[in-house]
Amino acid sequence: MNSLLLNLALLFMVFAMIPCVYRVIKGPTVPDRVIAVDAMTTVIVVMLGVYSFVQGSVFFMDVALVLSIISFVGTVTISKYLDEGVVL
Amino acid sequence: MDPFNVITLAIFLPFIFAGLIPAAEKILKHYVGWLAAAVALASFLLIATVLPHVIHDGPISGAVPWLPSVGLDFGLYIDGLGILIAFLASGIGVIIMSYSNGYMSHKEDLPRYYMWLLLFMGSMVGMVFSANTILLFIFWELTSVTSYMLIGYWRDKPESIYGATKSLIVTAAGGLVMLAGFLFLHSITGTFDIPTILQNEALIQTVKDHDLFLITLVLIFIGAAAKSAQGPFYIWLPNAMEAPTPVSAFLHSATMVKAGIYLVGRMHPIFSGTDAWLILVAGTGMITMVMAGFMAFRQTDIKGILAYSTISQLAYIITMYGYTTYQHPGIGVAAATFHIVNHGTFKACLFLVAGIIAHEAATRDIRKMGGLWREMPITFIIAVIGALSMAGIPPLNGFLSKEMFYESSVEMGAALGSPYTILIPVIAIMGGVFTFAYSIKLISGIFLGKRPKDGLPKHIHDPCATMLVPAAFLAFLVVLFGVVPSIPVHNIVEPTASGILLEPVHLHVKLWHGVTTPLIMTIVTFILGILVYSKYDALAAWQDRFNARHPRISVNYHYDAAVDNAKTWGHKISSVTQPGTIKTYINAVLILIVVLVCIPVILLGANIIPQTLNFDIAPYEALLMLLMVVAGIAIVALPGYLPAIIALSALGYMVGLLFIYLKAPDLALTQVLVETLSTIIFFLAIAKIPQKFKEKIPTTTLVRDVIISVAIASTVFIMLINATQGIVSPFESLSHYFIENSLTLAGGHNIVNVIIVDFRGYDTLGEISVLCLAALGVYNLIHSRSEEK
Amino acid sequence: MTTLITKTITKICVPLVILFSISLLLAGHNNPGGGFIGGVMFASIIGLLYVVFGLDNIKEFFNPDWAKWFAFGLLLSCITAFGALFVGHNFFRSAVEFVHLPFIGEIELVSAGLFDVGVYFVVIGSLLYIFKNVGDDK
Amino acid sequence: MTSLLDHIPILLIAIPILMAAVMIFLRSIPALQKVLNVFVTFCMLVLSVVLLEQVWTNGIIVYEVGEWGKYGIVLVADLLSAGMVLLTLFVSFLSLVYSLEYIEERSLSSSYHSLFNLLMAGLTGSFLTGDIFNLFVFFEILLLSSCALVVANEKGGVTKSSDKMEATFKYLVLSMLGSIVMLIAIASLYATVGTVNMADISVKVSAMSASGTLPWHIYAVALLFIVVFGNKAALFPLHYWLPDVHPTAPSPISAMLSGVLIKVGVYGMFRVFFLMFTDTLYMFKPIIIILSLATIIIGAVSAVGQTDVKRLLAYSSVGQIGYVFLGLGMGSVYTIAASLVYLVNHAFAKGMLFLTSGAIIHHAHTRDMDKMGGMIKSSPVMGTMFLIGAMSIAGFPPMGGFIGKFLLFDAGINEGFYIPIAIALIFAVFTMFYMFRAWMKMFWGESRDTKKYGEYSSHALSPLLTVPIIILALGVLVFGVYAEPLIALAQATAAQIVDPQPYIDAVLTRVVR
Amino acid sequence: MSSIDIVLELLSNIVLIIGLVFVFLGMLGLLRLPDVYNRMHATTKIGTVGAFGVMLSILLKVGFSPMGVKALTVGLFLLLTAPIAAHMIGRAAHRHGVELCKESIIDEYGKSYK
Amino acid sequence: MKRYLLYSAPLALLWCFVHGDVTILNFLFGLVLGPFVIKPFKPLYKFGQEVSFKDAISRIPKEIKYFVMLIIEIIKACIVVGKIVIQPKIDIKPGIIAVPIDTKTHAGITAIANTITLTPGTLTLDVSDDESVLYVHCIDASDPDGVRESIKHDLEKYILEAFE
Amino acid sequence: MNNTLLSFTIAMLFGFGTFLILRRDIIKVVIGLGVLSHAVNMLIVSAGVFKGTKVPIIVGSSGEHGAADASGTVFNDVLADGVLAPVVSAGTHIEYVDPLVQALVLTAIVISLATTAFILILAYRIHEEYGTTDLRELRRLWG
Ligand code: NA
Ligand code: NA
Repeated sequence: MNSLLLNLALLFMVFAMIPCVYRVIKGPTVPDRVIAVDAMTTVIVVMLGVYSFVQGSVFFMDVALVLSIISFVGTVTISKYLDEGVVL
Repeated sequence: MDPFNVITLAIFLPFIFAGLIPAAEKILKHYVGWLAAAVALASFLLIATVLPHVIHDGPISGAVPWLPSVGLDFGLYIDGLGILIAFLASGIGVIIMSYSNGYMSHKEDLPRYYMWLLLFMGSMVGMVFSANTILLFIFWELTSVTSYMLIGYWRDKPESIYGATKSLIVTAAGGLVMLAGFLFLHSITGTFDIPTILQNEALIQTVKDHDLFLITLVLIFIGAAAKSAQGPFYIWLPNAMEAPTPVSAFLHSATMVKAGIYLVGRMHPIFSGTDAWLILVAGTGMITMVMAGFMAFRQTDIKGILAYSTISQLAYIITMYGYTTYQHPGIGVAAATFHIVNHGTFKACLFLVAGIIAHEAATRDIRKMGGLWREMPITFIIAVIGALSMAGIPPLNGFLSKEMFYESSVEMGAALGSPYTILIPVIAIMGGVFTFAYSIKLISGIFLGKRPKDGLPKHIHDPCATMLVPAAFLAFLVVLFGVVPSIPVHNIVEPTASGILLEPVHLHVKLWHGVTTPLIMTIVTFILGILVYSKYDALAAWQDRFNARHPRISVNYHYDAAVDNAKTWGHKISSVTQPGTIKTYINAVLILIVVLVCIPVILLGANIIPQTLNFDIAPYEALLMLLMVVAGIAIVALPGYLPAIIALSALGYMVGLLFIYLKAPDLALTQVLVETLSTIIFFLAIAKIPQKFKEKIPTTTLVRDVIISVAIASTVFIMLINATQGIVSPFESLSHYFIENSLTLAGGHNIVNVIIVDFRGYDTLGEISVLCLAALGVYNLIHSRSEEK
Repeated sequence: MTTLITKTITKICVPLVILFSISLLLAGHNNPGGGFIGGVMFASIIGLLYVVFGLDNIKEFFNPDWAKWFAFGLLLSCITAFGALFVGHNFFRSAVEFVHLPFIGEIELVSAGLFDVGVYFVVIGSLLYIFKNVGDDK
Repeated sequence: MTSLLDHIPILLIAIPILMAAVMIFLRSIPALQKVLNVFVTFCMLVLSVVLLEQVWTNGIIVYEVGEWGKYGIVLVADLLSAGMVLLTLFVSFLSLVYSLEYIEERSLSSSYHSLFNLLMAGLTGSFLTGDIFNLFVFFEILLLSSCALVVANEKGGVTKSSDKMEATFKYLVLSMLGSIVMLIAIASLYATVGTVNMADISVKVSAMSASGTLPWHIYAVALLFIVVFGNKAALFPLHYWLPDVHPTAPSPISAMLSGVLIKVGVYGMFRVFFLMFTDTLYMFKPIIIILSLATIIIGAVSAVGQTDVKRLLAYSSVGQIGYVFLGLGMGSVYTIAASLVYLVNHAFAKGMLFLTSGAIIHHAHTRDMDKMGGMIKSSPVMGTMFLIGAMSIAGFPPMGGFIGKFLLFDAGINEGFYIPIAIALIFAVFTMFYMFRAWMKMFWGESRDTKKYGEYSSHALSPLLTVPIIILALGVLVFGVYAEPLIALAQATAAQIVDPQPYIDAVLTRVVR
Repeated sequence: MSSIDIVLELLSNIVLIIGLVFVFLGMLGLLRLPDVYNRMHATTKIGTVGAFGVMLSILLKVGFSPMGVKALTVGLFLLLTAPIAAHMIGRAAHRHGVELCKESIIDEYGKSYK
Repeated sequence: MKRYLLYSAPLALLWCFVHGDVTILNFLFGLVLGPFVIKPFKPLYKFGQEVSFKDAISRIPKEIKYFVMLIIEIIKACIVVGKIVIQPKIDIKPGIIAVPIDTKTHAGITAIANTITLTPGTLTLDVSDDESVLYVHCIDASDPDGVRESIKHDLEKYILEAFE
Repeated sequence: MNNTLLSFTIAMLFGFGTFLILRRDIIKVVIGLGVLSHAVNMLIVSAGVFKGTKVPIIVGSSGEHGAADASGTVFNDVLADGVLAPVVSAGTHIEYVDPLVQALVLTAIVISLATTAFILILAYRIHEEYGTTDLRELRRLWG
């Protein structure tokens, strides 16, 4: 039951990625796309967590940890670019 | 001293002193020319000491190892033919270098002049004594280069440059062709060594019977013809007259052009006695003889006359060497050899006279001269001796070899039978007629008639002894060899002819043989010659009309067209092949990839779809892959930079997720980090690159690009599904070792990390070097404009 | 300019992420991580600092010569690899040593770890050198 | 501590990497940088001589990095790789000395020394490695270091930086494609045979071939390596970057690129096809012959149309590399030896010509030959040097280039490749034509219009510029006059290339911990 | 299995399901809501909160083992950073002229920076 | 020194967290590492100010209180937005509202802004230059004053207690 | 790793990348190279030869322990006495996925990051010099 639940969870989360990809393509504005990617990283973090538990392996959690930090760096950079037209 | 060492010394003495000339000039000032002459004399004497050995014992060989790995020695083969040409080179060298002391102004760049002269002389001597084809080729090309340098001696004059270029292209290219011939000869005989072939009759027969015989002969003969200005390759010689006159006398009449003759003589034993040889060599010779004779007759520049005359005279020799049949391999050899000597003397003499005239009269155009015999009587006498010898008037040496030429022509015609019995002597006479005509024209144009009112300097007189004595000495030889032919015949012509025919030759050359067919032919020649000379204007008018109507008949026309347009054409072609658009280049690579993968498929008739296709996959992975493809489409389809980059970043994160599914946490970590960083760097860059340009893809381009992309995708797909069929049994992966030993030997649980820092840490060292390179490279990129501003 | 909200969060994140990067570096031999990953973490948080506060502002008080960082890393990696030569082994021959320390217990000293530290510095240095050079280029 | 001499293969690679790092620390002391770099490079040159000597006397040397045997990365010094390393370091040393004067001071001290060292490491590493993936890594080092060096600032700045950028971009994009292809090939290979060690792959591919289980895609993989190495070596149709990059690089870097870097591609072909894919050679050889002839033709014809001296030299490199590939494609011991001799001679002559072109550019402040003329008077030394190089490239005796052409043609005719040799011969005439035309354009004729193009520089050339050129010129002459050692070495090398068994034995018969 | 374990198991599964549903709803919001600002509401809160829930559920499942601790850390990081990302993007979007959707009734920000 | 310790303690805890292994040894190691990490960035953290541990510790209960409040708010609001999302027809009246705040410290403003963002239905877009007004996007802006009021009373109160 | 769908995905990405590097816009080309490098990285991973499903990290607290439960493979590639044994007779089941390909990809990823960084800054400099990102105009070097 547990494993079925978790596998379903993974499938569910991939489904949750569809809107993200849709927004990345559709936009219509750049900020839409940026939040779509940002949301996608959130979904990926969730998947990593679940997967980590499914596999019983802490290693994937490290990836989740890194991703949860690093995606924010990217988003902030893009936002600054969108706002000011410069990065540094 | 051992003859081998003597000849080696004779070859390298000029080379050594050529190197010393610039230093010597510091001490000797303008007397440096006498040093050069002394070197030439030394070489001459050294060669002379070997002559008795050769006359007595026959050819001498010797070798020291040079390139043993390819079977090449520094080998010398000293026979009569070699000594003959070497005598010409060194002997006339002495005369020319002495003469140059008077001819060359002291302000000229004398070291360079004498250096190249000596280098040329050494190369010439080396060439004729080379025992193997490669050594011969080396010295051969050296004569081309030195000749090029001497023709271009006045290197800021466009005419010099033109002449030098032409001579280099024709002779050196001919040399390359000849090299190919030599290499064919090597592949046939298995040796580069000429004496080895000459002394082995069976081997010579092998050559003659070989499939590659004809091509070998043609290639080698092209080299010879190019060097001796025969056939269509004559074009360089007239332009080579831009060289200082002593150079022309030395290289372009007496010696270098004899290199081709030498080669024909050298190859004579191997190739002669075949139809190909006869047709090629004698045929080329006869055509050249007549045509060049006619053109010499049409020239108005003294050196022009002499240049075309040289071509024509050389054609005599070539023709005679060509006179062979299966039964009589060597009808004209002796005559040809004698003519080499004679032509060397009278032509060099005439060139020196031309130099004197040009020096004194400040022009070489015979139309601007006339009646000079009063002012320069000694020169006149010398010129007359030279010209009459050339015209074939007894008792001068030119007469003797001309007689022999006619004799051998008759003999050859007889050997071939009708219609050649008549045809060949007639052609020979035609050659003689023009020779006679231009010889007379030369003398009368310069010395006879009336002195023109203007255009000539006031005071014209015989030159200083430095210039006169060498010419006079040559004139003396002309007379001497004519009156006492046994001196050259016994000492040099016979050994040479023996060397070529590979059997002892004994000649009986006399001034008076009685009334023979050749004598009658000679008389006919004189009569026709005078007739032609008197009809100059009509002939000239006819030729001008003809040439105007057929400009393409001229070889020079084609040469000029080729060389002038070479740059334009080269640039046109390179503009097409290298259009500057990177897309073309990328397409080329992509198409090559597809083609290279297709080749084995076609050749092996391979089944590109493997037996097992595995579609077993968890649904969430399949969905993820679908999303990745969709993201890929987004990257392609989104026109703006930002959307495309963001889509790329989305794809990157999904790749990271896929790595998770592929059980690669390290990879996933690296992937997401790198993805973020490269997105940042993308933004760093495009922050400075506004998107002004939006590509509108035309349908044709779209179709083409899609086809290429699909081709690449299919190629990769097919490669990949085949490659991932699993490791071929019974092989196993290196990874076994890593898994087994990662902890025990390298002390790490994370096998991937252990591989990258330990098992294959060296790769990582390279990888971090790449990172440093990127950093330093960016620094260079950013700072690359500082210099300009 | 970015807002004070972003700045505050960035301030909080900086030491945190640096610690995390060190953790990743040290964990590398036995867990996911390693010099490269740790280095990228470090570089990205400094990059974020540059982005959020402005390169010039950061340079006022924190301006290391990143070139020296990557040079140091390269040097360290190289010397580690060379070390084996001095004990009679081939280049890059690794050494694994288990050291028993009081209180802490068994500690595994791996020469490859030192190499990884070199990698760490190279990654930090080179990436930030690029950032800084591009940022300085106005 | 074992003898330093046991570690020469790795020293030749790791020392430059180490030096690259050290040079950055010494940025503020340019004088020390120069002295140290030249000194260390010279020591490496000496070491490479020792290495070649060791290989010559003791046979193939295998150096296990990390002592992991074939499981880690091995460095293999056979005659081919040791010879190439020696050649590399010789040209590098001279180029480096030349750079000290030629490169702009700031660029020199801040990045040039490090980049140059990494370029050397990339070269020696590529030649010595026995691991196909490691070769990829070192190819990337080569790629980025050469890109970074192309955009380095030279004194005087005749080359526009826009040109440099454009050329580098084309080079980089095309090379990245090559890298991608290389990775595809390596991955496919690994998936099939489970190893990335070249000797190991060789054994396994041969075993599969012997048992008839060699899958077809191995042939495709093998042929894909043509793209990989052809790209590096500028084989048609992968040559497009070369005529753009080599002229725009600073002259010492042009010398490195044309002199040795493109030879990496040739080396790779030898390594990969004659070691790993001997069973695909029958498919490979005709392809290479066709491509090499196309390369010869393209190079020669395009060179004729050039007015930029360095661009002409670059096209000439394309053509000349075609000759090298021709010998490789004909594939017998003799033709390979010829190809190697050709390669060495081209390295010397072209390296020297590019260095000379640098001096010429300093002298004339332009690369356009139409804007030069009569320079033999103002710069006789450079005139002589350029002539020597031109003669060698054109295949004139007594220069080394002649020996190369002679051996190649002889070998080709011996093997019965009449038509390829005929084409090669025809375009050798082209080579002669454009080299001498270039020489005459620059050095003969009237001196240029000084009102329009300015005076020639009156500065005497620094010995740092002239001495390397003269040394290379002497090399060109020596290889022409006394080529025996080179030919003997080339023949021994060729024999070793054609028979991979000793290589395999050396790598695989060793105890792994 | 002790009763606490069962309770924890049950609790964790509930939290997991809630979290997953929230994440999914967040993404659905991304799909359906009319403009970027509203979409951000969906992703950065429901999404983040959902993610936090999932992490919490894992913590509940495994306890304070390394995995649990890390899961908790991940959750905290998300809570810390997600709002900033939203804030930055929203600000940039508005300042860069991304219009509010037509349903919007008030914009007091627009006048503050123009 | 005090400062270093104050900053290092949470860092050390976090060190344990990211390590996945909360032990005394790890904590001590983190404590040692902390100052080195902070040192280069000292100017970012206003090291000149006086700090007191007592103060810091005394705030902890208030901080906990804040978090509890936060969690409740979040869950409440999540449901609200979730409902909106799954409505067949989305009917919302969004808008941007300026919300004046009293909080002065950066930490406080950041906390309130983040809190606003995390609670669904509202989202901080910007803070005015004089740091006195937050611009908040509300998914339901039909009652701007109500929103202002609720932020002022429900959120800021707790934050002022916890962070100032 | 024989998986047709994965291969297909990779191939598709190669197609997209190829299409992009044929575009006229310099940034598009760089993006295309990015796609290609993703694709090639996945390709390398998919070239892993083991059918195992475990992360290649040996789980176990201490050294001795970890080694024992590593794989159970008999490592048999001993090359002694001058006899070549080019194949191993291991053959037993491996639980891990192939670690080597992962290590290779790690290297490849880093290198592609470095190259991407360089080419992007290069693109910026090209834009600065040429004032455009249209590659058609990037043809001062031709002929
Ligand atoms: Na007259
Ligand atoms: Na987020």
